[in-house]
Amino acid sequence: MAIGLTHYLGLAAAVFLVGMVGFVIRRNTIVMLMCVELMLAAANLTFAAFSRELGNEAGHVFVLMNFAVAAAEVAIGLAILVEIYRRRRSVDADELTTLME
Amino acid sequence: METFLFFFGGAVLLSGGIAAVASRSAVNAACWLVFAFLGAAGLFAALHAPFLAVLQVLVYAGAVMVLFLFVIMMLEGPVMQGESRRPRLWLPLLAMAPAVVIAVVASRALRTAAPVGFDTVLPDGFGQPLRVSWLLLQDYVFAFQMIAILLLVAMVGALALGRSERKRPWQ
Amino acid sequence: MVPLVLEAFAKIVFMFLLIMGFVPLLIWAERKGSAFIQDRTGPNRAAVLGIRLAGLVHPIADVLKLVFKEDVVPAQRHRFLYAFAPMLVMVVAMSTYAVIPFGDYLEIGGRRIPLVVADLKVGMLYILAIASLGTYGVALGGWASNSKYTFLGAMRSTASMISYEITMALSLLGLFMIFGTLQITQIVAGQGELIWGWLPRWGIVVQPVGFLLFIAAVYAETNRTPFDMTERDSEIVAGYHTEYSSLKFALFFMAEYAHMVVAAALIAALFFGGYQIPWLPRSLLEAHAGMLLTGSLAAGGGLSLVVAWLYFRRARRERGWYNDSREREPGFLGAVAALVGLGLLGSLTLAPWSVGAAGASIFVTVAQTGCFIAKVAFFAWLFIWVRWTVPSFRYDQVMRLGWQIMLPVGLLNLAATAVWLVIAHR
Amino acid sequence: MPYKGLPEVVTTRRRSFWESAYFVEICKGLAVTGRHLLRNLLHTGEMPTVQYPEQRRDYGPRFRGRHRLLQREDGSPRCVACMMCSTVCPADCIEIVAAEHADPAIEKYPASFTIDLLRCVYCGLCEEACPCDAIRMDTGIYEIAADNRQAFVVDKDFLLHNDKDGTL
Repeated sequence: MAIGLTHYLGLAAAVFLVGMVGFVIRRNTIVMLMCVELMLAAANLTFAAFSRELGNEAGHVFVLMNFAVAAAEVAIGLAILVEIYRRRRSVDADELTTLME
Repeated sequence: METFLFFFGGAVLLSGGIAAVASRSAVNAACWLVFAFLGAAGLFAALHAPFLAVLQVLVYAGAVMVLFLFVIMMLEGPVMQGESRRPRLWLPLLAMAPAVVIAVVASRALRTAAPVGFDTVLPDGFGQPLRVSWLLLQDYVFAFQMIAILLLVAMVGALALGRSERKRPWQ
Repeated sequence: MVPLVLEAFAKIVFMFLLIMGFVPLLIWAERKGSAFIQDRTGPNRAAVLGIRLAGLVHPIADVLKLVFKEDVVPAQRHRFLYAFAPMLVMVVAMSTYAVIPFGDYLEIGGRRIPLVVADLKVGMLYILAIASLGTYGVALGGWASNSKYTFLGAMRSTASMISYEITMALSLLGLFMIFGTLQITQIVAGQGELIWGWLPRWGIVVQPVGFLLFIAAVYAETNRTPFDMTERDSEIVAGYHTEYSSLKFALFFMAEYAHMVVAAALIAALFFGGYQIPWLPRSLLEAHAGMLLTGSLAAGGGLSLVVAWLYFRRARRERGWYNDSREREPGFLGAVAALVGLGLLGSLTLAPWSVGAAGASIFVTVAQTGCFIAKVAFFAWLFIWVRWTVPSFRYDQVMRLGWQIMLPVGLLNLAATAVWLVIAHR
Repeated sequence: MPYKGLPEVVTTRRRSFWESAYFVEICKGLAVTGRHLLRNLLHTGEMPTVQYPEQRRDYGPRFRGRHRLLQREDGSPRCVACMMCSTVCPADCIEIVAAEHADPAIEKYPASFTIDLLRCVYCGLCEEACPCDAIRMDTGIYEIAADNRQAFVVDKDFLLHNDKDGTL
């Protein structure tokens, strides 16, 4: 069985979906951040798959950019979470609703 | 070999992702996500991107998830506990809508475009660090610089956020 | 295909045996060496039929003890991760070995076998990636035990890992720039050259600052003194493996030493020329294989006979010291040394000065692998030596050293290397 | 900050650059330990460690080991059950039951004389208190072992013939 671009795109879509569902249903903000990582991984997969299809490494460069963006996002996101936890003693998304009121 | 890597890595990535989303405790979720990212590294290897595969392990599994684990442990402590309440169950239904759309599109795409393997003949050394770095430092050097600035800003921001007002005892 | 698989299998088995053979030796060296450094005698009791081998029998006794010990587990543990963590530590410690070459190549029957398990083009990054996974076993094991001490060990381990991995990568980047490749085999091959005709182009010669940074980072990654804050007895009992006992503890314990062997092999391969024998390149070794083989056989045989004579003298001197089976030991060792010496000298009759091409290749491989093992042994010993010399850092000192000193120095070193390369290649 | 009125006694010398660079100092330390290692490797016999069960340290004649009761010429204990030792004993480990002696020249004799070796602190006060030099701690036995606590309570017969090794 030959594995082509379509398979990779389908897999990436599934992974993205898993990440999205997780982001929506989970309450723990840290886990929600992890789900964002999962979605980014799915995006990376499509980049690499297209790169393979086109025979051009530009996609790899974008994946590298994505790595850096993900790292920066995690660093900032987790720093914010730690700060929130220090003040509120909780990282539950349902309890962080001050802006709603 | 590539077929095997696709199925193996795909299974690992998908199952790891699902397990990460479904697991109750955050540490479990982090562990499953590491597992998933190792699968993603396998997929990159299957896509002739060894540089990306190694960097995936190095950056995601090695640095990002360690950071996650560190913060989870710091916040939740050594006590095992899941989320206090059950996840919001009506939301998956909402999430199903895009799922259905994606599934329909994917199935249509799978049916119309007969799945053939990649037929591009790859140049020698495709995806090796040498070629990627030429591209990165010549064609995309502006983006490269931007990324550097982004990382610098992120570092400064994280430091500013992480600074505590309390004095450390040894200071 | 089949010979390829066999080759790979043989190389993997060789590497595995090499590490697993080093582990008990290192445990012995740690105990005996620390004793000698502190003017003590060290282990000398465990004996098999009176043969003690200066305490080398003790690791066997230790293993037996650990195998038969009760496996005490904390009740409120995370069941899977608690059992999984020791395995993970061991796996990570062993898998770095795949990319470290232990010899150049072996030529048998027209087949050229590269003496490395997996010659990855991204070998250096692979090392960094595997090293970055190393923290999981420690962190998860400490967390899963659900105890304050193990938890503190786990937190310290993750913190130090995050801090020192950057330094490790930076220190290796300089090397990577100079040799222009990420492939470990090519880096090692590049270190066989000579600068100005007499100075080996070893990593430590071209990257002295990188070497210092790397060795410090590696000590931090293997949790050895002076960076042993994950398992410091005086603060957090035994750190991350406080709650482990019997074979799981043994796995952690062995993994620490396996990690040391790997780190020593990395230092040897990246900064000390790996399997390269200084001033004796492959061509020279191959050309004079017969002569060198004869010479080394004769020297080895003579040396063994001298050792045998020393042992026999000691056996006579020590008669009546113990009045039990231990008195056989010097005599036994002397007999073994004498047999080895006679065997080596006897093999001279087989005309080793006229080895064929295959024989020369094998001789070169044995010599280079032996050189590599000797370097690994020295750096593994250096770990032990440093541990019993240097007091360990406080936690905040470790963090400050990592972020405020080693990171800037690493960046400066990188910039300096880049500038130097540009100037040198103009 | 030093306290007011007190001179500052702790002065920290400024470290030179090479000292704070640490690596040179580590090498010096390695030289020190390496010297010890080499010396001990080359002269194994000069190690101060006592190989205990085979070699034994020589103790002085005043070393206080396990107790013994001295005998008269006829083999009976010299003890006259005056209770001095059990009175003076800080650990209260000596228990004597006195009985009338058949010989009118001797007032009493110990019908039973037990010492709880686990409670004894080997202070030697009983030796000094004894008016007739009946108890001594000069056996030199200090390795006392048994597998139950009761065995450590030794009686008169044991103490009169206390020349065995450590096992009780």
